[in-house]
Amino acid sequence: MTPEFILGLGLILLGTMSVAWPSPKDYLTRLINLEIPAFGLLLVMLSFDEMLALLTFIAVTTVSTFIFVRVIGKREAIN
Amino acid sequence: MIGMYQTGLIAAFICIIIAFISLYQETDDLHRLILTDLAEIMALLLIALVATDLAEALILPGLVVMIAELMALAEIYLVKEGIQRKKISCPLDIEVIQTAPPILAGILVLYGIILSGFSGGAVAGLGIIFYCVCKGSDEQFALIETASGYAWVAWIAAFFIFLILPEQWFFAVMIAGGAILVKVMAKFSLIGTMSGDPNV
Amino acid sequence: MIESLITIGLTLLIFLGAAATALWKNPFDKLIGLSILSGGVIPFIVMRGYLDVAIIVALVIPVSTIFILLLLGRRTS
Amino acid sequence: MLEEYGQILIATAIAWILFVTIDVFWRLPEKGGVSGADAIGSAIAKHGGDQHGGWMIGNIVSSPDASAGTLLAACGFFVAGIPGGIAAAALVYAGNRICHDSGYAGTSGALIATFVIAGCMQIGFGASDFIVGTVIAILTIQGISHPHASRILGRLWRWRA
Amino acid sequence: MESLIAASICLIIAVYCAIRAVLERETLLKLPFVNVMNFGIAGLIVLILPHPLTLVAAAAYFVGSTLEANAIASAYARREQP
Repeated sequence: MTPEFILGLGLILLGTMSVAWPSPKDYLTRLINLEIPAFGLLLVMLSFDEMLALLTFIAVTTVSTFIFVRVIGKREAIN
Repeated sequence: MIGMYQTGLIAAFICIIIAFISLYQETDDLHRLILTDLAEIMALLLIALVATDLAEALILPGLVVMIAELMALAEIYLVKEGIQRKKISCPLDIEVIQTAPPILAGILVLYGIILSGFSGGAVAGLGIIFYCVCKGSDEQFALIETASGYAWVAWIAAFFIFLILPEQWFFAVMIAGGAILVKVMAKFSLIGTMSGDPNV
Repeated sequence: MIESLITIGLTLLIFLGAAATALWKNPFDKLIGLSILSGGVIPFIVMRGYLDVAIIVALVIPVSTIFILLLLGRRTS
Repeated sequence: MLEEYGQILIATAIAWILFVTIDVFWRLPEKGGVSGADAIGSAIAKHGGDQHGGWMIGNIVSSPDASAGTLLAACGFFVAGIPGGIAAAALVYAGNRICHDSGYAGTSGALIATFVIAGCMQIGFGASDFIVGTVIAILTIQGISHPHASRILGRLWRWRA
Repeated sequence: MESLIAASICLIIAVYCAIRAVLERETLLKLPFVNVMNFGIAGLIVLILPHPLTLVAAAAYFVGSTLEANAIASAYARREQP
Protein backbone atom coordinates (compact mmCIF):
# COMPACT_ATOMS: atom_id res chain seq x y z
CA MET A 1 0.00 0.00 0.00
CA THR A 2 2.29 2.75 -1.17
CA PRO A 3 0.95 6.32 -1.26
CA GLU A 4 1.30 6.41 -5.05
CA PHE A 5 -1.12 3.49 -5.38
CA ILE A 6 -3.82 5.05 -3.20
CA LEU A 7 -3.42 8.42 -4.93
CA GLY A 8 -3.68 6.77 -8.33
CA LEU A 9 -6.86 4.93 -7.45
CA GLY A 10 -8.39 8.13 -6.08
CA LEU A 11 -7.52 10.03 -9.23
CA ILE A 12 -9.00 7.29 -11.41
CA LEU A 13 -12.27 7.33 -9.45
CA LEU A 14 -12.54 11.14 -9.54
CA GLY A 15 -11.58 11.30 -13.20
CA THR A 16 -14.04 8.60 -14.22
CA MET A 17 -16.89 10.48 -12.61
CA SER A 18 -15.85 13.75 -14.22
CA VAL A 19 -15.62 12.13 -17.66
CA ALA A 20 -18.91 10.27 -17.28
CA TRP A 21 -20.89 13.31 -16.23
CA PRO A 22 -19.07 16.46 -17.40
CA SER A 23 -20.39 19.81 -16.29
CA PRO A 24 -20.90 21.64 -19.62
CA LYS A 25 -21.63 18.61 -21.75
CA ASP A 26 -19.51 19.17 -24.86
CA TYR A 27 -16.61 17.39 -26.52
CA LEU A 28 -13.82 19.65 -25.29
CA THR A 29 -14.69 19.29 -21.60
CA ARG A 30 -14.69 15.52 -21.91
CA LEU A 31 -11.37 15.57 -23.76
CA ILE A 32 -9.65 17.65 -21.07
CA ASN A 33 -11.20 15.62 -18.25
CA LEU A 34 -9.87 12.46 -19.87
CA GLU A 35 -6.36 13.50 -18.80
CA ILE A 36 -7.19 13.00 -15.10
CA PRO A 37 -7.66 9.18 -15.22
CA ALA A 38 -4.58 9.05 -17.47
CA PHE A 39 -2.53 10.63 -14.68
CA GLY A 40 -4.09 8.21 -12.21
CA LEU A 41 -3.07 5.20 -14.30
CA LEU A 42 0.41 6.73 -14.55
CA LEU A 43 0.66 6.79 -10.74
CA VAL A 44 -0.57 3.20 -10.45
CA MET A 45 2.01 2.04 -12.99
CA LEU A 46 4.64 4.01 -11.09
CA SER A 47 3.82 2.23 -7.85
CA PHE A 48 4.44 -1.14 -9.55
CA ASP A 49 7.71 0.05 -11.23
CA GLU A 50 6.48 -0.58 -14.77
CA MET A 51 8.61 2.08 -16.38
CA LEU A 52 8.64 1.01 -20.04
CA ALA A 53 4.87 0.72 -20.02
CA LEU A 54 4.61 4.17 -18.42
CA LEU A 55 6.71 5.84 -21.12
CA THR A 56 4.75 4.21 -23.93
CA PHE A 57 1.45 5.03 -22.25
CA ILE A 58 2.30 8.74 -21.99
CA ALA A 59 3.31 8.93 -25.65
CA VAL A 60 0.26 6.99 -26.87
CA THR A 61 -2.12 9.11 -24.76
CA THR A 62 -0.76 12.28 -26.36
CA VAL A 63 -1.12 10.80 -29.85
CA SER A 64 -4.71 9.81 -29.13
CA THR A 65 -5.36 13.35 -27.87
CA PHE A 66 -4.23 14.62 -31.27
CA ILE A 67 -6.52 12.17 -33.08
CA PHE A 68 -9.48 13.41 -31.03
CA VAL A 69 -8.51 17.03 -31.70
CA ARG A 70 -8.54 16.35 -35.45
CA VAL A 71 -11.92 14.62 -35.37
CA ILE A 72 -13.54 17.27 -33.16
CA GLY A 73 -12.12 20.03 -35.35
CA LYS A 74 -13.64 18.50 -38.47
CA ARG A 75 -16.91 17.94 -36.69
CA GLU A 76 -17.22 21.52 -35.51
CA ALA A 77 -16.21 22.96 -38.88
CA ILE A 78 -19.59 22.10 -40.33
CA ASN A 79 -21.57 24.05 -37.77
CA MET B 1 -6.85 -7.28 6.01
CA ILE B 2 -7.63 -6.43 2.43
CA GLY B 3 -4.61 -6.64 0.16
CA MET B 4 -3.43 -4.32 -2.55
CA TYR B 5 -4.77 -6.40 -5.41
CA GLN B 6 -8.28 -6.68 -3.96
CA THR B 7 -8.49 -2.92 -3.30
CA GLY B 8 -7.45 -2.15 -6.85
CA LEU B 9 -9.89 -4.68 -8.22
CA ILE B 10 -12.83 -3.17 -6.30
CA ALA B 11 -11.97 0.35 -7.47
CA ALA B 12 -11.55 -0.85 -11.05
CA PHE B 13 -14.96 -2.51 -11.04
CA ILE B 14 -16.64 0.62 -9.67
CA CYS B 15 -15.00 2.65 -12.45
CA ILE B 16 -16.00 0.12 -15.12
CA ILE B 17 -19.63 0.19 -13.95
CA ILE B 18 -19.69 4.00 -14.05
CA ALA B 19 -18.11 4.06 -17.52
CA PHE B 20 -20.56 1.56 -18.95
CA ILE B 21 -23.61 3.29 -17.43
CA SER B 22 -22.62 6.53 -19.08
CA LEU B 23 -21.79 4.71 -22.32
CA TYR B 24 -25.30 3.24 -22.24
CA GLN B 25 -26.95 6.61 -21.68
CA GLU B 26 -25.06 8.36 -24.46
CA THR B 27 -26.55 8.74 -27.92
CA ASP B 28 -24.05 10.96 -29.77
CA ASP B 29 -21.38 8.97 -31.63
CA LEU B 30 -18.39 11.19 -30.91
CA HIS B 31 -19.17 11.19 -27.18
CA ARG B 32 -19.22 7.39 -27.40
CA LEU B 33 -15.81 7.43 -29.07
CA ILE B 34 -14.34 9.43 -26.18
CA LEU B 35 -15.94 7.09 -23.63
CA THR B 36 -14.37 4.15 -25.49
CA ASP B 37 -10.99 5.64 -24.67
CA LEU B 38 -12.01 5.75 -20.99
CA ALA B 39 -12.92 2.04 -21.15
CA GLU B 40 -9.47 1.35 -22.64
CA ILE B 41 -7.84 3.02 -19.63
CA MET B 42 -9.88 0.77 -17.32
CA ALA B 43 -8.73 -2.32 -19.22
CA LEU B 44 -5.11 -1.21 -18.90
CA LEU B 45 -5.65 -0.69 -15.16
CA LEU B 46 -6.85 -4.28 -14.81
CA ILE B 47 -3.73 -5.50 -16.58
CA ALA B 48 -1.42 -3.24 -14.58
CA LEU B 49 -2.72 -4.65 -11.29
CA VAL B 50 -0.91 -7.93 -12.04
CA ALA B 51 2.26 -6.06 -11.05
CA THR B 52 5.00 -8.26 -12.49
CA ASP B 53 7.03 -8.28 -15.67
CA LEU B 54 4.11 -10.12 -17.25
CA ALA B 55 2.00 -6.99 -16.85
CA GLU B 56 4.60 -4.92 -18.66
CA ALA B 57 4.70 -7.46 -21.47
CA LEU B 58 0.90 -7.37 -21.72
CA ILE B 59 0.46 -3.59 -21.58
CA LEU B 60 2.55 -2.90 -24.69
CA PRO B 61 0.31 -4.96 -27.06
CA GLY B 62 -2.69 -3.40 -25.31
CA LEU B 63 -1.41 0.05 -26.19
CA VAL B 64 -0.82 -1.00 -29.82
CA VAL B 65 -4.37 -2.32 -30.10
CA MET B 66 -5.69 0.84 -28.42
CA ILE B 67 -4.08 3.28 -30.82
CA ALA B 68 -4.96 1.17 -33.90
CA GLU B 69 -8.59 0.80 -32.82
CA LEU B 70 -8.88 4.50 -32.09
CA MET B 71 -7.53 5.51 -35.49
CA ALA B 72 -9.83 3.08 -37.30
CA LEU B 73 -12.91 4.21 -35.38
CA ALA B 74 -12.08 7.88 -35.99
CA GLU B 75 -11.79 7.28 -39.73
CA ILE B 76 -15.05 5.31 -39.79
CA TYR B 77 -16.79 8.13 -37.94
CA LEU B 78 -15.48 10.72 -40.40
CA VAL B 79 -16.63 8.68 -43.39
CA LYS B 80 -20.04 8.01 -41.87
CA GLU B 81 -20.70 11.66 -41.15
CA GLY B 82 -19.43 12.65 -44.59
CA ILE B 83 -16.97 15.22 -43.25
CA GLN B 84 -13.78 13.46 -44.25
CA ARG B 85 -12.89 16.04 -46.88
CA LYS B 86 -13.60 19.02 -44.65
CA LYS B 87 -10.64 21.36 -44.56
CA ILE B 88 -9.70 22.51 -41.08
CA SER B 89 -7.52 25.54 -40.95
CA CYS B 90 -5.14 26.31 -38.11
CA PRO B 91 -5.28 30.02 -37.29
CA LEU B 92 -3.57 29.63 -33.91
CA ASP B 93 -0.69 32.04 -34.47
CA ILE B 94 1.05 32.29 -31.12
CA GLU B 95 4.79 33.00 -31.11
CA VAL B 96 5.76 29.82 -29.28
CA ILE B 97 4.50 27.63 -32.09
CA GLN B 98 7.25 29.00 -34.36
CA THR B 99 10.21 28.39 -32.05
CA ALA B 100 9.36 25.41 -29.87
CA PRO B 101 8.96 22.55 -32.41
CA PRO B 102 12.56 22.15 -33.74
CA ILE B 103 14.26 21.93 -30.33
CA LEU B 104 11.53 19.94 -28.58
CA ALA B 105 11.06 17.51 -31.48
CA GLY B 106 14.84 17.11 -31.71
CA ILE B 107 15.10 16.16 -28.03
CA LEU B 108 12.19 13.70 -28.32
CA VAL B 109 13.57 12.02 -31.47
CA LEU B 110 17.06 11.73 -29.95
CA TYR B 111 15.67 10.15 -26.80
CA GLY B 112 13.54 7.79 -28.85
CA ILE B 113 16.55 6.61 -30.87
CA ILE B 114 18.48 5.95 -27.65
CA LEU B 115 15.52 4.05 -26.16
CA SER B 116 14.71 2.06 -29.37
CA GLY B 117 12.04 -0.58 -29.73
CA PHE B 118 8.33 0.19 -29.65
CA SER B 119 8.57 2.70 -26.79
CA GLY B 120 11.29 4.65 -28.55
CA GLY B 121 9.26 4.61 -31.74
CA ALA B 122 6.26 6.05 -29.92
CA VAL B 123 8.30 8.85 -28.32
CA ALA B 124 10.14 9.72 -31.55
CA GLY B 125 6.92 9.54 -33.56
CA LEU B 126 5.31 11.96 -31.12
CA GLY B 127 8.15 14.40 -31.77
CA ILE B 128 7.67 14.13 -35.54
CA ILE B 129 3.90 14.59 -35.20
CA PHE B 130 4.48 17.75 -33.17
CA TYR B 131 6.87 19.14 -35.77
CA CYS B 132 4.58 18.35 -38.71
CA VAL B 133 1.50 19.80 -37.03
CA CYS B 134 3.15 23.06 -36.07
CA LYS B 135 5.05 23.60 -39.31
CA GLY B 136 2.27 22.60 -41.69
CA SER B 137 2.21 19.28 -43.48
CA ASP B 138 4.72 18.58 -46.21
CA GLU B 139 3.68 15.72 -48.45
CA GLN B 140 6.50 13.21 -48.33
CA PHE B 141 4.58 9.96 -48.30
CA ALA B 142 6.96 8.27 -50.77
CA LEU B 143 9.99 8.83 -48.56
CA ILE B 144 8.21 7.64 -45.43
CA GLU B 145 6.90 4.52 -47.17
CA THR B 146 10.36 3.71 -48.53
CA ALA B 147 11.91 3.99 -45.08
CA SER B 148 9.16 1.76 -43.69
CA GLY B 149 9.79 -0.87 -46.35
CA TYR B 150 13.53 -1.00 -45.67
CA ALA B 151 12.77 -1.30 -41.95
CA TRP B 152 10.60 -4.31 -42.69
CA VAL B 153 13.43 -5.93 -44.69
CA ALA B 154 15.87 -5.26 -41.82
CA TRP B 155 13.48 -6.88 -39.35
CA ILE B 156 13.19 -10.03 -41.44
CA ALA B 157 16.98 -10.12 -41.86
CA ALA B 158 17.41 -9.89 -38.09
CA PHE B 159 15.21 -12.94 -37.64
CA PHE B 160 17.20 -14.86 -40.24
CA ILE B 161 20.33 -14.03 -38.25
CA PHE B 162 18.61 -15.39 -35.16
CA LEU B 163 17.86 -18.66 -36.93
CA ILE B 164 21.07 -19.17 -38.90
CA LEU B 165 23.82 -17.60 -36.76
CA PRO B 166 22.57 -17.77 -33.16
CA GLU B 167 25.93 -16.68 -31.74
CA GLN B 168 25.46 -13.21 -33.28
CA TRP B 169 22.32 -12.59 -31.19
CA PHE B 170 23.34 -9.17 -29.92
CA PHE B 171 23.76 -7.80 -33.45
CA ALA B 172 20.37 -9.24 -34.42
CA VAL B 173 18.67 -7.67 -31.40
CA MET B 174 20.14 -4.31 -32.32
CA ILE B 175 18.92 -4.59 -35.93
CA ALA B 176 15.44 -5.68 -34.85
CA GLY B 177 15.13 -2.84 -32.32
CA GLY B 178 16.20 -0.22 -34.84
CA ALA B 179 13.83 -1.57 -37.48
CA ILE B 180 10.84 -1.52 -35.11
CA LEU B 181 11.79 2.02 -34.16
CA VAL B 182 11.76 3.17 -37.79
CA LYS B 183 8.50 1.40 -38.57
CA VAL B 184 6.55 2.81 -35.61
CA MET B 185 8.01 6.26 -36.20
CA ALA B 186 6.98 6.19 -39.87
CA LYS B 187 3.46 5.11 -39.04
CA PHE B 188 3.06 7.80 -36.40
CA SER B 189 4.42 10.55 -38.60
CA LEU B 190 1.76 9.71 -41.17
CA ILE B 191 -0.78 10.82 -38.56
CA GLY B 192 0.94 14.18 -38.34
CA THR B 193 0.90 14.81 -42.06
CA MET B 194 -2.78 13.99 -42.46
CA SER B 195 -4.08 16.82 -40.28
CA GLY B 196 -5.15 19.37 -42.84
CA ASP B 197 -5.12 18.11 -46.39
CA PRO B 198 -8.33 16.86 -48.03
CA ASN B 199 -7.00 13.84 -49.97
CA VAL B 200 -5.86 11.40 -47.31
CA MET C 1 8.79 12.53 9.63
CA ILE C 2 9.67 15.25 7.11
CA GLU C 3 9.39 12.74 4.25
CA SER C 4 5.78 12.07 5.22
CA LEU C 5 5.21 15.85 5.33
CA ILE C 6 6.41 16.06 1.72
CA THR C 7 4.05 13.24 0.72
CA ILE C 8 1.12 15.00 2.41
CA GLY C 9 1.92 18.26 0.65
CA LEU C 10 2.13 16.61 -2.76
CA THR C 11 -1.17 14.82 -2.12
CA LEU C 12 -2.78 18.17 -1.35
CA LEU C 13 -1.35 19.62 -4.57
CA ILE C 14 -2.60 16.71 -6.69
CA PHE C 15 -6.13 16.76 -5.35
CA LEU C 16 -6.32 20.54 -5.58
CA GLY C 17 -5.38 20.30 -9.26
CA ALA C 18 -7.75 17.41 -9.97
CA ALA C 19 -10.73 19.06 -8.28
CA ALA C 20 -10.01 22.35 -10.03
CA THR C 21 -9.76 20.62 -13.40
CA ALA C 22 -12.99 18.74 -12.87
CA LEU C 23 -15.06 21.63 -11.52
CA TRP C 24 -14.03 24.74 -13.46
CA LYS C 25 -16.03 25.59 -16.58
CA ASN C 26 -13.72 27.69 -18.75
CA PRO C 27 -11.38 25.51 -20.89
CA PHE C 28 -8.35 27.76 -20.22
CA ASP C 29 -8.91 27.41 -16.48
CA LYS C 30 -9.10 23.64 -16.88
CA LEU C 31 -5.72 23.63 -18.60
CA ILE C 32 -4.24 25.60 -15.69
CA GLY C 33 -5.66 22.97 -13.35
CA LEU C 34 -3.89 20.26 -15.37
CA SER C 35 -0.67 22.20 -14.94
CA ILE C 36 -1.06 22.15 -11.13
CA LEU C 37 -1.85 18.41 -11.28
CA SER C 38 1.28 17.61 -13.28
CA GLY C 39 3.34 19.67 -10.85
CA GLY C 40 2.22 17.32 -8.12
CA VAL C 41 2.83 14.14 -10.10
CA ILE C 42 6.41 14.70 -11.30
CA PRO C 43 8.09 14.82 -7.81
CA PHE C 44 6.64 11.36 -7.12
CA ILE C 45 8.49 10.02 -10.18
CA VAL C 46 11.68 11.69 -8.96
CA MET C 47 11.25 10.30 -5.43
CA ARG C 48 11.28 6.75 -6.85
CA GLY C 49 14.55 7.58 -8.62
CA TYR C 50 13.51 7.40 -12.29
CA LEU C 51 15.05 10.64 -13.56
CA ASP C 52 15.02 9.86 -17.30
CA VAL C 53 11.31 9.07 -17.17
CA ALA C 54 10.69 12.32 -15.31
CA ILE C 55 12.48 14.29 -18.06
CA ILE C 56 10.34 12.77 -20.80
CA VAL C 57 7.08 13.15 -18.87
CA ALA C 58 7.86 16.80 -18.17
CA LEU C 59 8.55 17.43 -21.85
CA VAL C 60 5.51 15.55 -23.20
CA ILE C 61 2.86 17.27 -21.05
CA PRO C 62 3.23 20.71 -22.78
CA VAL C 63 2.93 19.00 -26.16
CA SER C 64 -0.43 17.62 -25.10
CA THR C 65 -1.52 21.06 -23.90
CA ILE C 66 -0.52 22.68 -27.20
CA PHE C 67 -2.55 20.08 -29.11
CA ILE C 68 -5.63 21.02 -27.10
CA LEU C 69 -4.92 24.74 -27.58
CA LEU C 70 -4.92 24.13 -31.35
CA LEU C 71 -8.61 23.28 -31.04
CA LEU C 72 -9.34 26.26 -28.77
CA GLY C 73 -7.69 28.76 -31.11
CA ARG C 74 -9.60 27.34 -34.04
CA ARG C 75 -12.92 27.48 -32.25
CA THR C 76 -12.87 30.97 -30.86
CA SER C 77 -11.41 33.00 -33.70
CA MET D 1 19.01 26.68 14.13
CA LEU D 2 18.33 30.40 14.34
CA GLU D 3 21.52 31.07 12.45
CA GLU D 4 20.18 28.85 9.64
CA TYR D 5 17.10 31.02 9.15
CA GLY D 6 19.25 34.15 9.22
CA GLN D 7 21.33 32.71 6.40
CA ILE D 8 18.19 32.00 4.39
CA LEU D 9 17.01 35.59 4.86
CA ILE D 10 20.35 37.05 3.75
CA ALA D 11 20.39 34.72 0.73
CA THR D 12 16.86 35.91 -0.13
CA ALA D 13 17.99 39.53 -0.10
CA ILE D 14 21.05 38.78 -2.26
CA ALA D 15 18.99 36.82 -4.82
CA TRP D 16 16.29 39.54 -4.95
CA ILE D 17 18.79 42.32 -5.61
CA LEU D 18 20.67 40.18 -8.14
CA PHE D 19 17.86 39.19 -10.44
CA VAL D 20 15.89 42.42 -10.24
CA THR D 21 19.06 44.34 -11.19
CA ILE D 22 19.78 42.07 -14.15
CA ASP D 23 16.19 42.11 -15.37
CA VAL D 24 15.97 45.89 -15.23
CA PHE D 25 19.39 46.17 -16.87
CA TRP D 26 18.29 44.07 -19.86
CA ARG D 27 15.13 46.26 -20.31
CA LEU D 28 12.55 43.62 -19.45
CA PRO D 29 9.96 46.15 -18.14
CA GLU D 30 10.07 48.15 -21.37
CA LYS D 31 7.47 46.16 -23.30
CA GLY D 32 5.76 42.78 -23.32
CA GLY D 33 7.92 40.36 -25.27
CA VAL D 34 5.19 38.02 -26.52
CA SER D 35 1.46 38.63 -26.73
CA GLY D 36 0.80 36.63 -23.57
CA ALA D 37 3.13 38.84 -21.52
CA ASP D 38 1.48 41.90 -22.98
CA ALA D 39 -1.96 40.62 -21.96
CA ILE D 40 -0.81 39.83 -18.41
CA GLY D 41 0.65 43.34 -18.06
CA SER D 42 -2.57 44.93 -19.24
CA ALA D 43 -4.63 42.80 -16.85
CA ILE D 44 -2.45 43.84 -13.90
CA ALA D 45 -2.66 47.48 -14.94
CA LYS D 46 -6.44 47.20 -15.08
CA HIS D 47 -6.54 45.92 -11.51
CA GLY D 48 -4.69 48.92 -10.12
CA GLY D 49 -1.04 48.14 -10.81
CA ASP D 50 1.70 49.81 -12.79
CA GLN D 51 1.99 49.14 -16.53
CA HIS D 52 5.77 48.64 -16.72
CA GLY D 53 5.86 46.44 -13.63
CA GLY D 54 3.01 44.39 -15.09
CA TRP D 55 4.97 43.84 -18.27
CA MET D 56 7.96 42.67 -16.26
CA ILE D 57 5.78 40.19 -14.35
CA GLY D 58 4.39 38.95 -17.65
CA ASN D 59 7.87 38.47 -19.06
CA ILE D 60 8.92 36.50 -15.99
CA VAL D 61 5.88 34.24 -16.41
CA SER D 62 6.22 33.56 -20.10
CA SER D 63 9.95 32.94 -20.48
CA PRO D 64 12.82 31.81 -18.22
CA ASP D 65 14.61 35.04 -17.32
CA ALA D 66 17.22 35.99 -14.70
CA SER D 67 15.20 34.64 -11.76
CA ALA D 68 15.01 31.21 -13.41
CA GLY D 69 18.72 31.56 -14.18
CA THR D 70 19.47 32.22 -10.50
CA LEU D 71 17.38 29.27 -9.35
CA LEU D 72 18.86 26.81 -11.82
CA ALA D 73 22.40 28.05 -11.16
CA ALA D 74 21.85 27.44 -7.44
CA CYS D 75 20.51 23.98 -8.26
CA GLY D 76 23.49 23.22 -10.47
CA PHE D 77 25.86 24.44 -7.80
CA PHE D 78 24.08 22.24 -5.26
CA VAL D 79 24.56 19.07 -7.31
CA ALA D 80 27.86 19.61 -9.14
CA GLY D 81 29.77 22.74 -8.10
CA ILE D 82 30.88 25.38 -10.62
CA PRO D 83 30.52 23.11 -13.74
CA GLY D 84 26.92 22.59 -12.70
CA GLY D 85 26.38 26.34 -12.81
CA ILE D 86 27.78 26.56 -16.34
CA ALA D 87 25.58 23.64 -17.45
CA ALA D 88 22.58 25.42 -15.92
CA ALA D 89 23.39 28.49 -18.01
CA ALA D 90 23.39 26.35 -21.17
CA LEU D 91 20.05 24.78 -20.21
CA VAL D 92 18.53 28.20 -19.56
CA TYR D 93 19.72 29.36 -22.99
CA ALA D 94 17.99 26.37 -24.63
CA GLY D 95 14.82 27.15 -22.66
CA ASN D 96 14.95 30.75 -23.82
CA ARG D 97 15.24 29.67 -27.44
CA ILE D 98 12.18 27.42 -26.98
CA CYS D 99 10.10 30.24 -25.50
CA HIS D 100 10.73 32.83 -28.26
CA ASP D 101 13.11 35.07 -26.33
CA SER D 102 16.54 36.44 -27.15
CA GLY D 103 18.10 34.84 -24.09
CA TYR D 104 20.47 37.55 -22.83
CA ALA D 105 18.86 38.00 -19.41
CA GLY D 106 18.60 34.32 -18.47
CA THR D 107 22.09 33.30 -19.55
CA SER D 108 23.90 36.28 -18.04
CA GLY D 109 21.82 35.92 -14.87
CA ALA D 110 22.83 32.28 -14.52
CA LEU D 111 26.53 33.02 -15.10
CA ILE D 112 26.66 35.94 -12.66
CA ALA D 113 24.66 34.01 -10.05
CA THR D 114 27.12 31.12 -10.30
CA PHE D 115 30.04 33.33 -9.33
CA VAL D 116 28.08 35.15 -6.61
CA ILE D 117 27.12 31.82 -5.03
CA ALA D 118 30.71 30.58 -5.34
CA GLY D 119 31.83 33.71 -3.48
CA CYS D 120 29.22 33.32 -0.76
CA MET D 121 30.19 29.68 -0.23
CA GLN D 122 33.54 30.92 1.08
CA ILE D 123 31.90 32.78 3.98
CA GLY D 124 29.70 29.97 5.19
CA PHE D 125 26.55 29.91 3.08
CA GLY D 126 25.20 26.68 1.62
CA ALA D 127 23.84 26.28 -1.90
CA SER D 128 20.51 25.00 -0.54
CA ASP D 129 20.07 28.37 1.20
CA PHE D 130 20.18 30.02 -2.19
CA ILE D 131 17.58 27.66 -3.67
CA VAL D 132 15.12 28.48 -0.87
CA GLY D 133 16.13 32.14 -1.03
CA THR D 134 15.31 32.41 -4.73
CA VAL D 135 11.94 30.76 -4.24
CA ILE D 136 11.07 33.18 -1.42
CA ALA D 137 12.27 36.15 -3.48
CA ILE D 138 10.12 35.20 -6.46
CA LEU D 139 7.21 34.73 -4.02
CA THR D 140 7.53 38.33 -2.87
CA ILE D 141 7.43 39.59 -6.45
CA GLN D 142 4.55 37.67 -7.95
CA GLY D 143 2.92 35.70 -5.19
CA ILE D 144 1.80 38.17 -2.52
CA SER D 145 0.11 41.13 -4.15
CA HIS D 146 0.35 42.04 -7.80
CA PRO D 147 -0.46 45.80 -7.62
CA HIS D 148 2.11 46.60 -4.91
CA ALA D 149 4.88 44.55 -6.53
CA SER D 150 4.25 46.08 -9.96
CA ARG D 151 4.37 49.59 -8.43
CA ILE D 152 7.78 48.88 -6.87
CA LEU D 153 9.10 47.49 -10.17
CA GLY D 154 7.70 50.43 -12.12
CA ARG D 155 9.44 52.87 -9.75
CA LEU D 156 12.75 51.04 -10.32
CA TRP D 157 12.23 51.18 -14.10
CA ARG D 158 11.53 54.94 -14.09
CA TRP D 159 14.64 55.46 -11.96
CA ARG D 160 16.73 53.59 -14.54
CA ALA D 161 15.19 55.08 -17.69
CA MET E 1 18.19 16.47 7.10
CA GLU E 2 19.08 20.09 6.50
CA SER E 3 18.09 19.88 2.87
CA LEU E 4 14.78 18.26 3.86
CA ILE E 5 13.86 21.35 5.91
CA ALA E 6 14.63 23.48 2.86
CA ALA E 7 12.56 21.11 0.70
CA SER E 8 9.58 21.41 3.02
CA ILE E 9 9.83 25.22 2.88
CA CYS E 10 9.73 25.03 -0.95
CA LEU E 11 6.75 22.69 -0.82
CA ILE E 12 4.81 24.92 1.59
CA ILE E 13 5.33 27.89 -0.72
CA ALA E 14 4.18 25.80 -3.69
CA VAL E 15 1.00 24.65 -1.92
CA TYR E 16 0.23 28.21 -0.79
CA CYS E 17 0.53 29.52 -4.33
CA ALA E 18 -1.58 26.68 -5.73
CA ILE E 19 -4.33 27.60 -3.26
CA ARG E 20 -4.04 31.27 -4.26
CA ALA E 21 -4.25 30.28 -7.94
CA VAL E 22 -7.39 28.24 -7.33
CA LEU E 23 -9.05 31.09 -5.42
CA GLU E 24 -8.18 33.75 -8.03
CA ARG E 25 -11.06 34.69 -10.35
CA GLU E 26 -9.46 36.03 -13.51
CA THR E 27 -7.64 33.61 -15.82
CA LEU E 28 -4.64 35.78 -16.67
CA LEU E 29 -3.93 36.59 -13.02
CA LYS E 30 -3.79 32.89 -12.12
CA LEU E 31 -0.65 32.45 -14.22
CA PRO E 32 1.88 34.28 -11.95
CA PHE E 33 0.81 32.12 -9.00
CA VAL E 34 1.26 28.99 -11.10
CA ASN E 35 4.70 30.27 -12.04
CA VAL E 36 5.72 30.56 -8.37
CA MET E 37 4.47 27.01 -7.91
CA ASN E 38 6.76 25.90 -10.74
CA PHE E 39 9.75 27.55 -9.05
CA GLY E 40 8.95 25.75 -5.80
CA ILE E 41 8.52 22.35 -7.43
CA ALA E 42 11.77 22.73 -9.42
CA GLY E 43 13.64 23.51 -6.20
CA LEU E 44 11.96 20.59 -4.45
CA ILE E 45 13.01 18.15 -7.18
CA VAL E 46 16.65 19.11 -6.77
CA LEU E 47 16.56 19.09 -2.97
CA ILE E 48 15.03 15.64 -2.52
CA LEU E 49 17.51 13.80 -4.79
CA PRO E 50 20.95 15.40 -5.32
CA HIS E 51 22.36 13.84 -8.48
CA PRO E 52 23.77 15.52 -11.64
CA LEU E 53 20.92 14.28 -13.81
CA THR E 54 18.44 15.91 -11.44
CA LEU E 55 19.55 19.30 -12.73
CA VAL E 56 18.43 18.28 -16.23
CA ALA E 57 15.12 17.01 -14.84
CA ALA E 58 14.47 20.27 -12.98
CA ALA E 59 15.37 22.35 -16.03
CA ALA E 60 13.13 20.20 -18.25
CA TYR E 61 10.20 20.56 -15.85
CA PHE E 62 10.72 24.29 -15.52
CA VAL E 63 11.04 24.95 -19.25
CA GLY E 64 8.10 22.71 -20.04
CA SER E 65 5.75 24.38 -17.61
CA THR E 66 6.93 27.83 -18.71
CA LEU E 67 6.17 26.87 -22.30
CA GLU E 68 2.73 25.72 -21.20
CA ALA E 69 2.01 29.00 -19.39
CA ASN E 70 3.26 31.00 -22.38
CA ALA E 71 1.03 29.08 -24.79
CA ILE E 72 -2.03 29.44 -22.56
CA ALA E 73 -1.51 33.18 -22.08
CA SER E 74 -0.91 33.84 -25.77
CA ALA E 75 -3.92 31.81 -26.88
CA TYR E 76 -6.09 33.53 -24.27
CA ALA E 77 -4.92 36.93 -25.49
CA ARG E 78 -5.66 36.05 -29.13
CA ARG E 79 -9.13 34.67 -28.55
CA GLU E 80 -12.25 36.40 -29.78
CA GLN E 81 -13.35 39.11 -27.39
CA PRO E 82 -17.00 38.63 -26.40
